[in-house]
Amino acid sequence: MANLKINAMGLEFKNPVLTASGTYGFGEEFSEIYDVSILGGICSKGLTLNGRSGNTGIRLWETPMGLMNSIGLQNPGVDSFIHQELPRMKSYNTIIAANLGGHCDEDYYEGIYKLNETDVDLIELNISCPNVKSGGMAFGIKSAVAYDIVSKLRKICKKPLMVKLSPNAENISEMSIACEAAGADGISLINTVQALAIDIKKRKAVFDNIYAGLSGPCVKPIALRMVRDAAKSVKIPVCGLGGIMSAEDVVEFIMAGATLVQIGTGNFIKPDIAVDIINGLSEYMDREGIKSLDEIRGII
Amino acid sequence: MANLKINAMGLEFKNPVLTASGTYGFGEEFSEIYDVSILGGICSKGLTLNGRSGNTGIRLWETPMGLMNSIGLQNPGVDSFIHQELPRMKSYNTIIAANLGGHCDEDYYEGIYKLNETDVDLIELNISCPNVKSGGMAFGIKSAVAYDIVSKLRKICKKPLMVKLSPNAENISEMSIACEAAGADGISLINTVQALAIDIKKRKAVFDNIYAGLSGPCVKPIALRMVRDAAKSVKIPVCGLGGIMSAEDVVEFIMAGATLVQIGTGNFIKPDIAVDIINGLSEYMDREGIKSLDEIRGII
Amino acid sequence: MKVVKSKIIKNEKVSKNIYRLSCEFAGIIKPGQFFMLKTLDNSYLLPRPISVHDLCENKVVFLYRTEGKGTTKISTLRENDEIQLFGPLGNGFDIDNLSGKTAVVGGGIGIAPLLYLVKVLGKNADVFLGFKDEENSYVVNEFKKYADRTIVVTEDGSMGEKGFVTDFISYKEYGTVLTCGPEIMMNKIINNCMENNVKCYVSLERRMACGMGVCLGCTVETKNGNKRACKDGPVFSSDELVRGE
Amino acid sequence: MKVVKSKIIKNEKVSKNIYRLSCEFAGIIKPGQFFMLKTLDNSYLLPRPISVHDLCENKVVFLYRTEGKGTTKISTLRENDEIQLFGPLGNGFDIDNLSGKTAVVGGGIGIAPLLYLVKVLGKNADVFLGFKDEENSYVVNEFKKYADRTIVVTEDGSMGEKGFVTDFISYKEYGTVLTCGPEIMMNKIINNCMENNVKCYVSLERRMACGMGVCLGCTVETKNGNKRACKDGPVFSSDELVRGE
Ligand SMILES: Cc1cc2nc3c(=O)[nH]c(=O)nc-3n(C[C@H](O)[C@H](O)[C@H](O)COP(=O)(O)OP(=O)(O)OC[C@H]3O[C@@H](n4cnc5c(N)ncnc54)[C@H](O)[C@@H]3O)c2cc1C
Ligand SMILES: Cc1cc2nc3c(=O)[nH]c(=O)nc-3n(C[C@H](O)[C@H](O)[C@H](O)COP(=O)(O)OP(=O)(O)OC[C@H]3O[C@@H](n4cnc5c(N)ncnc54)[C@H](O)[C@@H]3O)c2cc1C
Ligand SMILES: Cc1cc2nc3c(=O)[nH]c(=O)nc-3n(C[C@H](O)[C@H](O)[C@H](O)COP(=O)(O)O)c2cc1C
Ligand SMILES: Cc1cc2nc3c(=O)[nH]c(=O)nc-3n(C[C@H](O)[C@H](O)[C@H](O)COP(=O)(O)O)c2cc1C
Ligand code: FES
Ligand code: FES
Repeated sequence: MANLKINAMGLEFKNPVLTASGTYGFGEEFSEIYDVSILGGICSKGLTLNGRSGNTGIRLWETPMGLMNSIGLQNPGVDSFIHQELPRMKSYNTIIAANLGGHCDEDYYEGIYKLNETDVDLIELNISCPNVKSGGMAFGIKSAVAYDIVSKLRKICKKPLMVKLSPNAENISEMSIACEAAGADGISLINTVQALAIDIKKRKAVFDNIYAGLSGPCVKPIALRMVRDAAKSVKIPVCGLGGIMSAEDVVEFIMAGATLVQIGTGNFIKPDIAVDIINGLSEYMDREGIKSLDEIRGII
Repeated sequence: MANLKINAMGLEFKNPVLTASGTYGFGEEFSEIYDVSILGGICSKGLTLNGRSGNTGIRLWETPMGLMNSIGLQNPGVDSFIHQELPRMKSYNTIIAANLGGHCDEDYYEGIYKLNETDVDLIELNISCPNVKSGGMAFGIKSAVAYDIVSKLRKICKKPLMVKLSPNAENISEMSIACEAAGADGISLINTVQALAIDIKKRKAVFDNIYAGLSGPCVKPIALRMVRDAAKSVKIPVCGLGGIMSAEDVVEFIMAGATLVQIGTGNFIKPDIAVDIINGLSEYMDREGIKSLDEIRGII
Repeated sequence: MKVVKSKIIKNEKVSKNIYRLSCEFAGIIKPGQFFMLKTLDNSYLLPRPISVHDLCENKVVFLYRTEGKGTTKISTLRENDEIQLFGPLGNGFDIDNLSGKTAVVGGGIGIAPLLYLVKVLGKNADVFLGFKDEENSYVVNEFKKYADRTIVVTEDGSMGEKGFVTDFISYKEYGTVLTCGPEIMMNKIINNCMENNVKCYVSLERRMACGMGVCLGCTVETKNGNKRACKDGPVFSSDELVRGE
Repeated sequence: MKVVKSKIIKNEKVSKNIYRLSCEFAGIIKPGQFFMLKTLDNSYLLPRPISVHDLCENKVVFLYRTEGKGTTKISTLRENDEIQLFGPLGNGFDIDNLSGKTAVVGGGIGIAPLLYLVKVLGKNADVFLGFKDEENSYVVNEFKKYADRTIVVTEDGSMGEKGFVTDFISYKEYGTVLTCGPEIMMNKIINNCMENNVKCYVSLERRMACGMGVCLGCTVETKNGNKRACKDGPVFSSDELVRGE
């Protein structure tokens, strides 16, 4: 049988398939449906230093083969995560990544200090949040801003650090290079694409925040392009995501250069989709006589 | 009945609905299906100074609610357009825009000089083509590069000039402002989104050029966001497009700030879609008691 | 709670825009719980939340109104076609802690979850059903099978009483009111219950993506902070809700 | 050429993965022309090109193989459902300029456009049909109704002759060969025709978006430059083609 193991960022993953932040909670609900220890890893809901109650108004909107969301990082805060969620998550016997967001440097520092002292395996740094100091522009738009925050955090972070890039970045290749230069152990992409929906009956934007993030199958062709751009630009591992719904989609991301992948919106469409995908990947490899995913990684 | 007339860029459009470059040929084929004089305008297939035979390999690929294309600007060249196509197009009794692309400044200059001497109504400047001098990076990525070429062309161009922006631009607001500052009479957006498709059976990119352009309903939420960004940044009229499939979609673009709109991929899905959309728009206005689209333009 | 491909036993139109769908299913379900339904094609993306209307041996029944893409697509399914069911989901009505006599009040398609509720409650509940008119009424006789008293109210009086269903309930008689229907109806009931010191539970609707509590998209603002309609609800005690919603 | 919503008269399975669809249509069609077909839901985006298999009074008939999303979706349509038809499109076979005896050669689902062709040609054509095996053969008897001679060839000999259909044609006998089928089959026929100085017309397949000549997505490289399979084709004279395709 095919060997799905992946060594990356100093960690051993059972297989390349993780679940994406914000689409999997802290794993508890899914553990009632299937054995989540089959996963390569779980990325926690996006955490902020202090808890947040998230955005007002409508938070979800369906688009053609896409989902727009404006959850607004509702989360219990890093402390609560460490005490209420992490112990159970660690019992799942898979790689646990804490997805950490922040609105200023200090938020990130304190979050990292706290996570340093836990047995979380990996920190996924979400740099898509609006940066209060840069006038609300996200950390993840300009490479120089990202370089600055990532290199500062790299110095204090005792865990492997994977930086999650926004597709709204001005230049994905430059951004990837900046993160690598700043010492990131890996990068993941894409986060959601900034988008707008309008309710013409109400003559208003659907979301109170006006813009929201687009995900799902509709963004896959864009995500694949960006993953290839990133993978061609850096040597650190790239974790690819955006619209993955099948094992074949995973293979595409790997051919585009991804070492790992994440399933996001797909978890909503068929809640046990990760099981199908992991099994499907292993069947694909057997069928195609592929012994290791290294054989097809980055061949495009 | 609702008044759909739009005055913009010194031209009077019967209604705000144009057809998009590359999806309508030069109008001839559609004139066999319906009376194309009902349109607000027609944007010609993208022209280059000299004709081009376009890209090799597969040129079309369907994605979830999207279409990827890599036609490679196959076109007969500006001269042939002027002599073979324009006279017939002008007989359609609607605004005729020549969509002009180029790979270096000189291509654009010569194209404009030639079009200056014709009775074409409008020039839509496609700045998404790779710019040979800037090492293949498109004119439409960096605002400064766009500013440079648009201001040069503005000086020699005797026709209203609408610059067509790429969604791959680093920053849509900056880009819009740059085009306005350079003297553009209007901007249109979005062109196709750079994307990747992989044929996992062949273990190859689907397209010989690897990347291709994504269009259709899947990009609409992204296009809407960019149109709003642009419309909030400039005073010149914005022509919005990307995934329009219905009169309701048009209303969304207008609420996001568009003065005009274009139908692209929709022309393939239902070849007489423009008829439905123009009628639907007028019915919508009557139903909602809207006398002029000014009442709802840019209200988001 | 599980994800299954289920075979459709029947999908019949019962009234204008209203369909009843029976699917193979074996399992325990609490009244007020729901499933996420998805056709197997890709004509829409997210599964749609639909309440359990009835549960019989080896089959679950849904009653739904065609609203948009998803429900319209579901309405085209026929016998032996398959559908993806995910559930049962949500808390359901807390029927073990009812005190006094119970009123069950439904308006329009909001009656969907109430049939199974009434069936399980047995003869202990009075049922109030509100519709626009006779043409837009459905499954009334099903309720009559299970409930002692079924009061039907239509806005134009074309069936049963004339007026709004909320005006035909003698609130004081009841220990608890359980309700599902348009927000405006439920708000009126909540107000009346408060005035009369009657316990009131409402089943709420929110846009949902996951249906299982992970996406945090279906927020209900409560006095104890944000709750998830799908997991902490859809049934909430009216005491808990932050009003003015 | 027009866009219509057409009612489905029949959509029947005729063999493994092969369906025959009859839709209401009135108009003139040339053999070899095609339509762009789209179901009215949004389970896929682009209309699919399908050749005209037969034309009867007030109905057009298609023969198609389920390949992917689009054709599979079309196969689920039933009587009285509606479908969007756009056409007829393409040049069709130039049947007014045939010289000598004509051979019509089809392989697999490539036989689809040939029935209507043979029907229009009358008794003047010999028909050669190639299939993998008997199980994967279809509508052979229909051809026999219209053609004087119908030679069937299967790779395993389970029906008709055994071998490849291309080997059963006495090319010298014919003035023109008209063909549609797998590229490998058509290439062999082109070569044989060239050797024997026989005119040869092939119907080509390309991915299509518009079907009407505006998107330039369906390029066929010819000695006179790029041509559009949808508008300048799908039928091309083999002389014109740049080989090695
Ligand atoms: C817990 C729960 C139980 C429900 N039970 C029933 C039932 O038994 N019978 C019934 O007819 N309806 C029920 N509904 C409402 C039903 O889910 C919506 O009518 C349906 O989702 C509309 O989908 P659509 O594709 O037809 O409409 P569209 O407008 O195309 O849907 C677009 C999106 O909006 C969401 N949406 C639209 N309307 C609603 C709504 N009212 N509530 C939640 N999401 C919505 C859809 O889920 C989808 O994601 C229930 C809703 C919830 C939350
Ligand atoms: C002029 C013409 C006439 C045709 N006539 C017939 C016919 O009579 N009967 C029949 O069974 N088939 C016919 N085909 C092939 C048919 O169009 C494809 O099998 C069909 O488009 C596949 O769509 P799908 O959604 O099932 O497959 P998918 O693989 O899901 O399709 C994805 C995309 O690729 C395109 N595509 C896939 N395969 C082909 C192909 N072989 N040719 C062109 N585009 C393709 C589709 O149109 C679609 O845009 C014809 C093709 C052409 C160009
Ligand atoms: C409801 C929802 C909530 C999300 N929350 C987060 C989050 O908290 N942190 C984060 O980094 N990404 C978040 N994301 C983005 C996803 O992790 C993922 O990057 C994106 O959805 C693209 O992948 P997909 O198309 O597979 O969903 C969220 C996405 C969705 C749909
Ligand atoms: C097949 C095809 C060819 C195109 N060719 C051109 C072109 O030559 N010049 C241009 O400016 N845009 C071209 N476009 C882009 C469209 O004009 C339009 O900007 C884009 O498709 C987004 O709109 P839509 O989603 O409505 O299709 C092309 C698009 C398609 C699908
Ligand atoms: S629908 Fe996802 S949390 Fe309720
Ligand atoms: S399919 Fe568009 S030109 Fe042929």
